[in-house]
Amino acid sequence: MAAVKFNAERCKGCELCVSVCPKQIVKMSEKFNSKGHRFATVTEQEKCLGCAFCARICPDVVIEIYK
Amino acid sequence: MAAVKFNAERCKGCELCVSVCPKQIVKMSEKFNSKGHRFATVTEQEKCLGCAFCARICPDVVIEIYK
Amino acid sequence: MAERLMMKGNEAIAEGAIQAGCRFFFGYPITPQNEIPEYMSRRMPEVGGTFIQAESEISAINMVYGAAGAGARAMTSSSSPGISLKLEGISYLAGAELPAVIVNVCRGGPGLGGLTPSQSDYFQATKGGGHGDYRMIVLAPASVQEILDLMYEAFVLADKYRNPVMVLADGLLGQMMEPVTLKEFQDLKIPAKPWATTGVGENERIRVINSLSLQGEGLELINQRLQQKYQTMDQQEVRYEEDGTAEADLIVVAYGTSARVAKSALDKARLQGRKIGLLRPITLWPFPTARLRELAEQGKKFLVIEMSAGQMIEDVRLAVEVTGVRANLFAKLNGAIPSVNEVYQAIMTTADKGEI
Amino acid sequence: MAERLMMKGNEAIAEGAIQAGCRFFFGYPITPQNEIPEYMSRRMPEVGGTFIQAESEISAINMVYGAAGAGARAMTSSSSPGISLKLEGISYLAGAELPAVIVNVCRGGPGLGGLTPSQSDYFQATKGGGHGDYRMIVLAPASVQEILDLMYEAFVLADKYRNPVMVLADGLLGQMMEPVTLKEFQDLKIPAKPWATTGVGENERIRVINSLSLQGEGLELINQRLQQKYQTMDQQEVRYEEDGTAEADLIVVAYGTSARVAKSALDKARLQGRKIGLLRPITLWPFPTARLRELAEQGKKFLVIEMSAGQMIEDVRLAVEVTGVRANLFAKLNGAIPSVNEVYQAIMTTADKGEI
Amino acid sequence: MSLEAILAGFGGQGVMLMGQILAYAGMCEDKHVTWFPAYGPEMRGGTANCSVVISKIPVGSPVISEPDLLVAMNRPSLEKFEKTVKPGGILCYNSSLIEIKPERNDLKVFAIPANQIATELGNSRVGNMVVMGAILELTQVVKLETVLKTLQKAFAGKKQNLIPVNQAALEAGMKLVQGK
Amino acid sequence: MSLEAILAGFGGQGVMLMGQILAYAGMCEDKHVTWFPAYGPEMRGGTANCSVVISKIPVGSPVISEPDLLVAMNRPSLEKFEKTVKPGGILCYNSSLIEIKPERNDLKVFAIPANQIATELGNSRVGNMVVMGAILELTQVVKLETVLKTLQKAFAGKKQNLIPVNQAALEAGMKLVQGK
Amino acid sequence: MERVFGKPAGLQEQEFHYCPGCTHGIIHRLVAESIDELEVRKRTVGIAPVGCSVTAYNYFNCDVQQAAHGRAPAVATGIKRVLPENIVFTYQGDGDLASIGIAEIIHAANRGEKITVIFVNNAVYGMTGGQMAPTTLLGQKTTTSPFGRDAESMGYPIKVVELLNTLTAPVFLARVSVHDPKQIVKAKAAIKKAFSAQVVEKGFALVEVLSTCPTNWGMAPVEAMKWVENQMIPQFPLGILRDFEEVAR
Amino acid sequence: MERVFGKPAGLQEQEFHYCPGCTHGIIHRLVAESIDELEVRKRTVGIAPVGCSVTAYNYFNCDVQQAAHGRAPAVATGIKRVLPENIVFTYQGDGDLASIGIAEIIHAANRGEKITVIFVNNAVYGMTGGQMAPTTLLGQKTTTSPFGRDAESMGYPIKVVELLNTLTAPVFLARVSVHDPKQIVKAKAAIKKAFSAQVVEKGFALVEVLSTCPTNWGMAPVEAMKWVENQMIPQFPLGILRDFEEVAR
Ligand SMILES: Cc1ncc(C[n+]2csc(CCOP(=O)(O)OP(=O)(O)O)c2C)c(N)n1
Ligand SMILES: Cc1ncc(C[n+]2csc(CCOP(=O)(O)OP(=O)(O)O)c2C)c(N)n1
Ligand code: SF4
Ligand code: SF4
Ligand code: SF4
Ligand code: SF4
Repeated sequence: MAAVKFNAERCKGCELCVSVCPKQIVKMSEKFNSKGHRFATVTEQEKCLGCAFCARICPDVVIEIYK
Repeated sequence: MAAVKFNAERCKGCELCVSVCPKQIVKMSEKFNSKGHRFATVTEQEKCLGCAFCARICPDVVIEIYK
Repeated sequence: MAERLMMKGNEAIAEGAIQAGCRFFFGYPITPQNEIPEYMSRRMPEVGGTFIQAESEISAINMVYGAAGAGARAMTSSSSPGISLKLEGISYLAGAELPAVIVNVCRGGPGLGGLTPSQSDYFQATKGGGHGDYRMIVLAPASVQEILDLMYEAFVLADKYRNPVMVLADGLLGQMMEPVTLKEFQDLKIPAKPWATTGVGENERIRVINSLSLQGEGLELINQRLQQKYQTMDQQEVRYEEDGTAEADLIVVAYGTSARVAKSALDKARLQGRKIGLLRPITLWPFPTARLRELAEQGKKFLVIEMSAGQMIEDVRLAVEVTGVRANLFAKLNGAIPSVNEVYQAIMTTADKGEI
Repeated sequence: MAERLMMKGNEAIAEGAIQAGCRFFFGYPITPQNEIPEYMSRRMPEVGGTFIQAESEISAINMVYGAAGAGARAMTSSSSPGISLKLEGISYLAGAELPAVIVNVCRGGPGLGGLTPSQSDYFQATKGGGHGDYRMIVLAPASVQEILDLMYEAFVLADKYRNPVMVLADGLLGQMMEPVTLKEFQDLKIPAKPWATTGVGENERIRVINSLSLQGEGLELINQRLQQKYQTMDQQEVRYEEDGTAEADLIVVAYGTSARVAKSALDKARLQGRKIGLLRPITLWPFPTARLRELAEQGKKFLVIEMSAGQMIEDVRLAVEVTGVRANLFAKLNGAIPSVNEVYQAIMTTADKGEI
Repeated sequence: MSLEAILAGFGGQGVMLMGQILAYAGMCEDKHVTWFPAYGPEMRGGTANCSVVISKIPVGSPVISEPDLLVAMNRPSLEKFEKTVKPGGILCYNSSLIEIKPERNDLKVFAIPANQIATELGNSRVGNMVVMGAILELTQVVKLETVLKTLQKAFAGKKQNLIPVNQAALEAGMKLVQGK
Repeated sequence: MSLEAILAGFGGQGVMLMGQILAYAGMCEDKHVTWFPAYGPEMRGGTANCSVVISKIPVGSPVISEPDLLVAMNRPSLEKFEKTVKPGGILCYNSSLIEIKPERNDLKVFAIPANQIATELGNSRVGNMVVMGAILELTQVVKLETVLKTLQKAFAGKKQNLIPVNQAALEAGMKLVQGK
Repeated sequence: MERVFGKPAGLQEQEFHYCPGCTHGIIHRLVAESIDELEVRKRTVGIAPVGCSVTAYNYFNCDVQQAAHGRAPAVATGIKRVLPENIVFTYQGDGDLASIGIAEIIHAANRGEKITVIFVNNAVYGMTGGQMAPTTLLGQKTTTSPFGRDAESMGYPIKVVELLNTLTAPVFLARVSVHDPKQIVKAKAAIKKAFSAQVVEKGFALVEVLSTCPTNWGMAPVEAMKWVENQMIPQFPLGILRDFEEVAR
Repeated sequence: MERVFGKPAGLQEQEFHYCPGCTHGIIHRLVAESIDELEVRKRTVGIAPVGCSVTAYNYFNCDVQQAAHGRAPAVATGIKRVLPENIVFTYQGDGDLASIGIAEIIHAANRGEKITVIFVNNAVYGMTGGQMAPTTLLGQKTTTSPFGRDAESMGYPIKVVELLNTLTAPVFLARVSVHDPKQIVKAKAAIKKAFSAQVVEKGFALVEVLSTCPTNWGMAPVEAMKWVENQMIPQFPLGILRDFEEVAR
């Protein structure tokens, strides 16, 4: 059972994480962070495999994985 | 029948020509040219094959071959 | 009249060169002058010219050397750190007496410094940053239109004297946009260059482009000839702009960007009834020494405005101090552009107290 | 007393550096300073130091940057064209405030020039040939013994101010042999360098060697700090030698080789009853401006002897002209060393006519 | 009528283009104009701003310390430049992105929901033209027609099709502040 | 006794070493000395010369325009420097290589068959020491012993064995000019 | 639950200034992870280039020197010769390393300097606005090759790893990519190996990392990753060309 | 009898200033012969390097530019771009081309500049007095490697031709020697071919010529020739690595 945590303020909205999530549970929010970027979030935590694909490909160290 | 001509004033006495003459007819003179170098000369012209080994290896374009 | 259009200073540098018949550009990217190579890479093919992005500034200046030696109007451009790398090559151009144009869109230093506009390469440009006793004509435009015009001048002077010419701008002039009028694309009479190495062809004697002289005396003769040439330049090529110097009590001396700021500031000071004049050197070398001394002899005060720790001030002092007059300095260090207000304050203080 | 031996100036540069605790030499061959790297390549292994023949002057100065940033006493040496190539690196050293010693065994320019001794890199050394507002202390020895002594000084000053220091010699000083006395090989207390990048270890904060400042204000602050440092140097580090200046009517100003020639010449002039003094700047930057002005105020005449078209003359004029005194120049252009006779003539004429 | 304006936002919001069009229009009306850009340290998507001077006399310094007009398209820009505006000057800010309110009360302040209006007009990227419209209306520094002519030039060729929506944005912006 | 000498020849004739040994000996006798080399444009085997100053007072310029003594080991050197010698000065030339005669008659001229004597001594390379001997005898600028000590230093180690022949050359040179 | 993935200690808190989706950030993290895992952070000195990563000293959590454009390998040489016990690495872009700095990298590699070089190949000059790099692909449009790189006048993309592979001294030479998680894992392994070459005092190690520049390529980050896979890799084949362990065996 | 061998028209009357037995002279002659035989003297522009051959403009009987140390390929680029119809060649030593000038040669080669490069490898810096060159052999003593070149701190001799052979653009790359008459004939053929590459407008051509420096090697000229044969050739194998005609076939 795994958890993925996004630090919205660091996110730049590049959507790379979205593109690699095998479960397609990473989605972009409608809101903007203070830097003006739409940020990534995870929907349906429970589906997360903790594969860390999103975390590995995130260029901005936004994502933490817990197990 | 060939003839080899040395321009003594250009010669720097490196003796490379002497080292390559198949007929060993190229010799260093006892005299010095005005630059102070002992210069190469050919003894026994008649033996010259005109192979131009001496001329080819001479770094200072001292040697002319005639045929 | 040809149509007016808005141009960036950097684009004007590039287009101006093309208008002047430059068909060979060799450069390497560096902020704040990237629009120059970028413009050239688009424009040169249109006019049958050549653009090469060299592997380095050093390579670029040496490509210029080869092209100039082959008789072409050639140029390179860079910014401060890149110009430092070109100095050996510039010294070679001067030593071999090759005409070429080098543009320095100056930025803040030392070292990697910053991207903000600066005037701290004045010494490097005017006293010869490279080795040996050489001089370059150094042109310092203060507007986008003047950039366009001086680029043409630069190539003409380079050919006239067979000498490198530097155009010294800064990041502000390079980045700002102003309206300009392009002269019609006239084709120019580029002087014949019998000395150029284009292959001996039917000529008697081969031609050699060279700056080496292994016998000492030879080198002394070369340097005598060079020094005579530099004297001629000094006598014939001084350029400057004056504004209200005749009636002024205080003469502000500034070039390029700081002359623009100074202009706004002294207009303000004039509104306060002060008699302020502006002398803007357009050639930084040769320097308007004679004119400044003339003004000094009339007993005027002087204030130099520079975006550096104070470099041109030395040439102003060399011009005026023999007359017993001292020159004041308002120096804005690398990193920021002086505000109209601080320059205004400096002018008012000098005008009233006689010094800062 | 330690034994006396004959040494070439270039060898003294190398041995002097080793005596000063320099253990890292990075250089590239160029005449007339080749004995320096050659000596180092033999000597460094003996003292557990490192000698690297870099692939170029540029690489060498950047190796010096890395080594200095890592806390070592490091140096490079070259001659005029090679120094031009190092100017970007020197500007970086100044910007990053790294202590290092650069030796220029000056030769004739511009361009490839020639191998004869010269003093035409004075501007480059003192006004900052590289980009930006930086200064280096520039030491100008006039004998082989003084070379030995000043090399030690150079490293001490570099560390004291965290600033590059240049030793400016010429081919004559580099090639000539004179007797010298080596100080005993004392081990020296090289100051601690907490700023050096040696790995954070247990430190709280990481250390950064850097000359970049992307925010303008930041760069302005850096330049303010640098300018303050340069002022301190200017106040504290001026060095010069005087000979008979007190009673003299005419002061000859010359450094390095031309000071040697001047000395022979003025001895001759003194035999003719002329009152001649010699002021020999040992630091070319900071320049002995205050002392020269003092002498000028005493109404002395001045004659500058240079192996260049006239470069130091500007600093002399900046020093004396405010007092209404003018300075004369005897300039020997690149290519030859002035003969004692021609300098003697120049001295006599100036002494008698007041000008050349 | 002359003007010293600072237009600021983050990259991609089109503040630079806005400034260029304004200056260009000024030129077409035979005024002296300058445009000068400034970028933040970020590579891209960082803050960017430009200074535009439109004047009857030749322009000295193109760098503005006390603007008559400030356009702030994002929060950092507002925070950075608000204090610099001339007393009595104009401040337009993009209320779709900036949730805070300007602090100064000695300015003519206009909240312009640029992104929102743009999205309504069906092209999220024309927010800059909405603000531009407001500026024209508020300063009268150049005529709308001149700006439209300029757009023709700017969007000549492939971008032709973008002209109508930009024009709509301009007009929407003008309407928004009319009579205010 | 002080001296300004120019020693000239082509590379390989050992004029540089000759000069260094002379200067070194001068130092050992607590004189002020300088040695300064000059090379022709040729890579090697070209002309080379050095100036040596030995003096009681500190030496100003190490470069000599009017030598008291000229040693010319080959013809180009004689032709180049003969005119520079101080009137009344000394000129030693290597008569084994130089077939022409010096032109000046205001000098003390000595023809020294250096190569010939050297070859006789069984080492063609000690011609320089033959001339050196002559100089010592003619100028008395430094003592023979001092020079011999210097040779000990110069040839310490591997070259030890060369000392006797060099000494012989020195003495031969001295003898040659004795009482002349 | 415990954290199994997150910011390595080798990185400072500071957020990157890189553009959205720029893979400089990924490469930074891989370097930092390697430094952590080899436990050498305290004795590591990095060299920042001139390029978008010029401010790497704000990100790497170790001592850093900022070097002149292209000269990082010379600076690294100076540092390593003074501090042979330290781990010294340079982080350089393709303009920095393959254009202005090609002499410095070749000679540092040829001397076998015991340093690690992270070579970020993104086929353009990023910082200065997307000009042509020596690694720009044929036909690729950049701000200084507006009509596409043309072999006739601009030459061909330079294969740095293959070039260096003609030298004797280097002990580790590899080319990797970070365009997807699988490749990122491989890239990490290569980078770690390149650092370990110093830990075991082997010699010169270089890893070329294919990287994106969405901004100057004018692509969305995801699209840029595809471009690396489909356009760059065919031109710059991935793989380990030299490996000191292979040699050892 | 008619003259069958002597000074080519491509050489001026001026005698060389090179040391006795220095093979620079042979190479000069081969270049001049090639220029004669291809009948291109009138449209040839040579570039003299900084090195012993700095005064090549006193010897070659064609227009010549003297270039800054190492920059001859950049200068050649400038000339050739202005004068595409001309034959442009550089003549460079190993210090000039392989040390300070390695960036310029690599990038000129990579751009495929249509120039001919004569690269004289004599394993030392001649003009400056025999310092170590990038091509100095391991163990070879020079004035800056007094104890012999030591791979650990000075690296290995660089094989320039092999290095350039990793690039796409060059059309002719060869290494030859002039240590005996047979080799001289082969060297001549290669040099002539390298010039002909320009005549037929192919592209970048370089010939590395193994050469002697008797003076700085401290050897008699004849001995030096043997040293080339026995010491240098094993390290720098002779041969034609790339040939546009081969490719053509
Ligand atoms: C001597 C010098 N030349 C040029 C520059 C300008 N410059 C800054 S970064 C850069 C190139 C950056 O490209 P790259 O190395 O590929 O790194 P990237 O930005 O793509 O990561 C250049 C040319 C400089 N700062 N100094
Ligand atoms: C910028 C610069 N650096 C160094 C030198 C000094 N220098 C002259 S020739 C030379 C090297 C010559 O060696 P090489 O290229 O091998 O040619 P060779 O003399 O052996 O024929 C050097 C370093 C110089 N003139 N300019
Ligand atoms: S990869 Fe990172 S930066 Fe990009 S959207 Fe996902 S979380 Fe944000
Ligand atoms: S041509 Fe041949 S045979 Fe005749 S001399 Fe020369 S080498 Fe000897
Ligand atoms: S410009 Fe390119 S390389 Fe630089 S940060 Fe942005 S995306 Fe990355
Ligand atoms: S030094 Fe060497 S390379 Fe130079 S000319 Fe003499 S032998 Fe030839």
